[in-house]
Amino acid sequence: MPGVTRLSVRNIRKSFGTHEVLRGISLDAEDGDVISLLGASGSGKSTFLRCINMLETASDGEIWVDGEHIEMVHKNGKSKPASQKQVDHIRSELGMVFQSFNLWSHMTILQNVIEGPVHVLKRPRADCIAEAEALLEKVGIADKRHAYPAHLSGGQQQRAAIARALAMKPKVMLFDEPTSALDPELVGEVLRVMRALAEEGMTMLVVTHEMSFARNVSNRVVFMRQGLIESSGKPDEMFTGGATPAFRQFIGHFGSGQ
Amino acid sequence: MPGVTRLSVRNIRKSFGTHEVLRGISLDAEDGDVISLLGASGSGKSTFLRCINMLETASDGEIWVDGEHIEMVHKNGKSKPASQKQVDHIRSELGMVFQSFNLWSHMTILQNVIEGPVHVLKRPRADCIAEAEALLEKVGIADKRHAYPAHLSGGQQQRAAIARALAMKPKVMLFDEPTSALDPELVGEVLRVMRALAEEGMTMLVVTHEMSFARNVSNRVVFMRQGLIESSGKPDEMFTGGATPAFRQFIGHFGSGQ
Amino acid sequence: KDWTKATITLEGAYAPWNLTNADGTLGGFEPELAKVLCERAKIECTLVASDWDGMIPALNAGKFDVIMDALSITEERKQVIGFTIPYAATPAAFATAKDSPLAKAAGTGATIKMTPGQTGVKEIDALKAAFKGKTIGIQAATVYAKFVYDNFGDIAEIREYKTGADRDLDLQNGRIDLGFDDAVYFANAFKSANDTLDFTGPEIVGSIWGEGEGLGIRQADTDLRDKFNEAIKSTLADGTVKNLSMKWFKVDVSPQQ
Amino acid sequence: MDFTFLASTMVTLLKAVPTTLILFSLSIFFGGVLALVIVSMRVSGNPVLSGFAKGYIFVFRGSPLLIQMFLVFYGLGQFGVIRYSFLWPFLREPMVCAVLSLALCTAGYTAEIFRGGIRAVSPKEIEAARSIGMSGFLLVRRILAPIAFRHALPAYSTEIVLMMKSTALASLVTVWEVTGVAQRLISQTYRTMEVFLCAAIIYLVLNFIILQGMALLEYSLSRHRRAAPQPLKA
Amino acid sequence: MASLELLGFGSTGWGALLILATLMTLAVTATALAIGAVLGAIVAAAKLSGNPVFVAFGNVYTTVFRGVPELLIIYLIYFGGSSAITSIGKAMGYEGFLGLPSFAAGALAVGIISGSYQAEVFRGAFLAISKGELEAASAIGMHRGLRFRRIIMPQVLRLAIPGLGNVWQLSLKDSALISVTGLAELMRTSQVAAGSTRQYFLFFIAGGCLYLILTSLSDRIFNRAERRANRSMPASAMGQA
Ligand SMILES: Nc1ncnc2c1ncn2[C@@H]1O[C@H](COP(=O)(O)OP(=O)(O)OP(=O)(O)O)[C@@H](O)[C@H]1O
Ligand SMILES: Nc1ncnc2c1ncn2[C@@H]1O[C@H](COP(=O)(O)OP(=O)(O)OP(=O)(O)O)[C@@H](O)[C@H]1O
Ligand SMILES: [Mg+2]
Ligand SMILES: [Mg+2]
Repeated sequence: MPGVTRLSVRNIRKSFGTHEVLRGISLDAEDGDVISLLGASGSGKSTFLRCINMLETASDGEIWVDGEHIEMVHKNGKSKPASQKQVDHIRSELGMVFQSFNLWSHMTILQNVIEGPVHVLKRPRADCIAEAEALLEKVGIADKRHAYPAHLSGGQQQRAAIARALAMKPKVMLFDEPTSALDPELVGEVLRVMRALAEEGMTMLVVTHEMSFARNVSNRVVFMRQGLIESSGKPDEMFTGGATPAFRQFIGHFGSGQ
Repeated sequence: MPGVTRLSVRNIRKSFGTHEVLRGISLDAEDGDVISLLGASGSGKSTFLRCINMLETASDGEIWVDGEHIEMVHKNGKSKPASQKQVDHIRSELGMVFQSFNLWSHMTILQNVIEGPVHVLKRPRADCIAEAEALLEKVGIADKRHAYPAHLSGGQQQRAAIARALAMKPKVMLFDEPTSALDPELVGEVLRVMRALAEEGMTMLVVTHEMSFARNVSNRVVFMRQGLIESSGKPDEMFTGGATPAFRQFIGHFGSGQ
Repeated sequence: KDWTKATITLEGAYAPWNLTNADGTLGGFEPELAKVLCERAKIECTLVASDWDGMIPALNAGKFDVIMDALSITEERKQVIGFTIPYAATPAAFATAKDSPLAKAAGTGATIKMTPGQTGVKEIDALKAAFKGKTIGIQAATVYAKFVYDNFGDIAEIREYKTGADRDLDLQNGRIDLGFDDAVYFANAFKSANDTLDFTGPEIVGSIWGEGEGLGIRQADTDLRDKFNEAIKSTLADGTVKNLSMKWFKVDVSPQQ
Repeated sequence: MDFTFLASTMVTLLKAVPTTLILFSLSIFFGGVLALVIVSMRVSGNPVLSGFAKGYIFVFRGSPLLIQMFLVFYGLGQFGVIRYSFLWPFLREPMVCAVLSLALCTAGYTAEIFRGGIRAVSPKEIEAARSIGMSGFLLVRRILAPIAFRHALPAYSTEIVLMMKSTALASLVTVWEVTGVAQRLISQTYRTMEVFLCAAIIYLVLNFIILQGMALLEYSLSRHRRAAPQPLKA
Repeated sequence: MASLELLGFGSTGWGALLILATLMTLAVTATALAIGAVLGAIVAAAKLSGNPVFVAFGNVYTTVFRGVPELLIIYLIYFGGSSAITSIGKAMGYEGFLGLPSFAAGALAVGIISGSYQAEVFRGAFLAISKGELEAASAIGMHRGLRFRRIIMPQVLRLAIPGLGNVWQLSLKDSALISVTGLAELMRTSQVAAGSTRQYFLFFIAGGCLYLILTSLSDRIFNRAERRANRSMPASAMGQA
């Protein structure tokens, strides 16, 4: 059902102390959108993702997830979510994949994946295990399901983290530089999984430095600069003539890499 | 004075347990040579470098550094250096730059750089500081000289590690994947420094995955495979027609990276 | 209060006054005497072992009702607890190594009687000359400690031990030259030191050591004290104390009235 | 509360503080030196030396200090060999024996703490030192020891405080430090609570000062771990 | 030898009493450790709460009970505790003495001390949990309680094991000081045997050896627990003992 707005963000602002990191960001993601978020280091990409699933509280702005508005209260200059319950619910609808995997080190891969469905969604354990095994099969690490995270390579850990997020059947997946901690060989593995997700129509917001992903997999590219969306558009337009000077300079930098 | 042999290695062998990692490697580096050491993961590149400066003890073979032969004794099946003093001396003539920087965390950058000259070479402190500052200037991090390693970015740390090695005025520099722990932006910084060193005529042996460096900066490419030198030659010859099938397959793999 | 039951505490490690047998039961002079006293006072007694250091505070805290642990009756202690009449009174003396130059000091074998605060005793002055510059070991916070400080504090080095047993070991080791303590206690200690130690100088008796050893009882419990006083009197009168004393100490420690 | 009694108790106890401090500082010093010897044996790689060190640590960590002190003070003198040796003039002194047994005991703990610190030193930093030609004592002095000491500092602070408290046992061997004097006062006055309260305050203050000092040392040795100083914006 | 007979199990042997005393030491230390675990968890939670009042309470607790000699604390609890209970009893109309038994007073005192050390162990373990793993838990919508139960608790327990081993060792030796309450634990029984037989060295050495046996047994248990808990860790982190 393309056309359904899965995620909608209006005019998000965020400051750390006196430093305003996000200066009013708005973005909509519809069903099946794969949005690449590009930008120089420090431009606020991670902060933006963290505001969406409330790991940081935005100072201002509105967020809707799958049509549900996140209620905030403002009290003497500070904002906080009106209901922790709603926050927990919203988070269970947003899958987050961290740059540093953050798998729970005391659980096996399978336990990591079923943890959310069993204890947060309170679904029957047997069903969760069956689904988890299918997911691990899909990301290609089914044989590692009884291993602990510390015994896996970086690429395998990252794929386990993706499976863990998918097991919650999220409406939207948020990826924060899912490949930057990986060596080139492992990058390939993870991108392959993400490409498959995109083809299945999962809505995704991906902070990435992989230009080839931005160009070939995503259907929209958003370029952030100093806490603002400097420009955005279809990958083809962005990477060819239509780019702004700032974006051209940004990708030029990458172009010289090899 | 090109033509002087700075480093000469004959028939080095090394086993871990029953696994023979190096199966007879020979190599000569003359003054000003910049040799790129390529090879798949596990082919023994790091082990080879570590044998040269005796961080591992080769089971067999001979090494000369700047004409000085490293004496070994063989006792009931094991080899070890005849004299720790000679090992210390040889090591001070070989600069090693590690993949993971390995700066001393309890010292500032300047202290890291002067540590060897002052305490190993026992040179006057004031001279060492002056030279160290010049070196830090050269690698572009003079302003960070009083910072601690933990406060530097990866690229800055790696450049500090290079300065630290250079401060010993080594005859030969050994680099073990000096850029693989860095993100693309930082890779550029470090490669720039290495290119400058090459132009000054420093003898260098570089384990790297950066094909552009191998191709454009080094004057010899050595390709290792399963503990042996599979092929070697001038970059032009290696990267164009003259390559062996194994090397062609190896660089093919990289070619598909982007 | 109607005293039909009472708890008596003792250390259980101060042979031969009181000691613990290998089967965990208490034995020695005091446990045997306690049995007789309780029978005569018609009190059902329980004996419990506890540590010397905490005994008096624990009595006042109410953890038990009677202390029977070779407790000398002194003015200071009377400030905080009450006492029965004494059931024993023992002389005190110096001890030294048999092969020490201080052995057989002046007055050895004699007995002198002293009162509290008495000075100018000629036997003591003779010892003072002999013990000049020596080291004397005493058990801290005892009447004997006070005596040694008062009479020898100016001429000898005094070292305080937490227990008499520790001091005896050091006397054997030669770390100190002399010890001063209860003569009955010493006589027993010499045996376990393989008779390498012996008395030296005169035995000192008299009110200087207070009235002797009595039962410690909370000041408020006068009725309990009176019951035990009667019992003690009768055991002294019929020779029970003397018999037990001969059995355990080989000398009579009954207080001389 | 009887304040004049508290005050006079405090004065009596304070007079014993120097003894406590002497016991404490000497045993920390000698215990530290001995710990260095034990730990270098422990990590030497030589099975005999490291076995000895393991046994040492086991015995001195595993048994109560009270027993150790008793055996050192009263036990050693039982042996004629020792009593008639050149050591006796030293071992005769209670203070020497008290410091000896405190130092022997803390050396076992401290050696383990130092070993933990050594294990926390990144092998890579050691390798980097070797690669410029450092080895042996130079390597230990310049790289290993400073990093290991910094790592060991928090655990070492705890051990130092434990040591301060352990000096309380020295009255067993006739060295009358604060706790011993307090116990003696109690057996003279039978006012347990008041006397122990004064003693508790003294130890609390001493330990508080020590911990503050250690925290200061820790702070000054961890500049390399703190956030980088923010450059002032001109 | 006569002295060895004293250690045996015959009618003149102290063997049985020493074994009983060893078990008593074990029991009192284990009880103290359990009391300390509860107190330690509460104090650690207070110190981590961020609430200035709770933090101050936690700091005072750990400073006082680590800074005051154990013996003093044991005395304060043994005598002070009894007076307190007795006066509570009086207030409730009960005339007479209500004492803390030696075992309870001793275990409580050592437990309170042990709690101050355990608080630091737990706090350190909590701080060692990767922040990322906590964020990951929030990110799938785990609420506070669930996060605590599923992510924090298991990891704190694992990370705390080595520290708890040290605390156990400390408490084992602190329990020797309970001898002043007259409880027949190992230290007191050794002293009583020594005083009754006047074989001081024999019984102190025997007592020391029994402590060493307890130490080596408990070391073994803690090592096994640590290995078990660390099975999720990379192989290189294990077996370095
Ligand atoms: N918790 C925080 N406290 C203070 N400042 C912060 C905090 N988190 C982020 N910042 C600042 O906010 C800015 C944006 O950070 P953010 O991590 O969002 O950048 P980014 O675009 O993700 O960069 P990168 O590509 O390096 O990950 C940076 O200047 C950073 O220093
Ligand atoms: N200390 C060691 N003990 C046992 N095996 C080792 C050790 N060090 C290296 N090896 C093995 O030796 C082989 C060569 O390792 P080496 O690190 O030299 O490879 P490499 O060519 O540097 O690979 P990479 O590109 O991944 O760094 C590998 O199979 C490795 O597992
Ligand atoms: Mg980021
Ligand atoms: Mg390598």
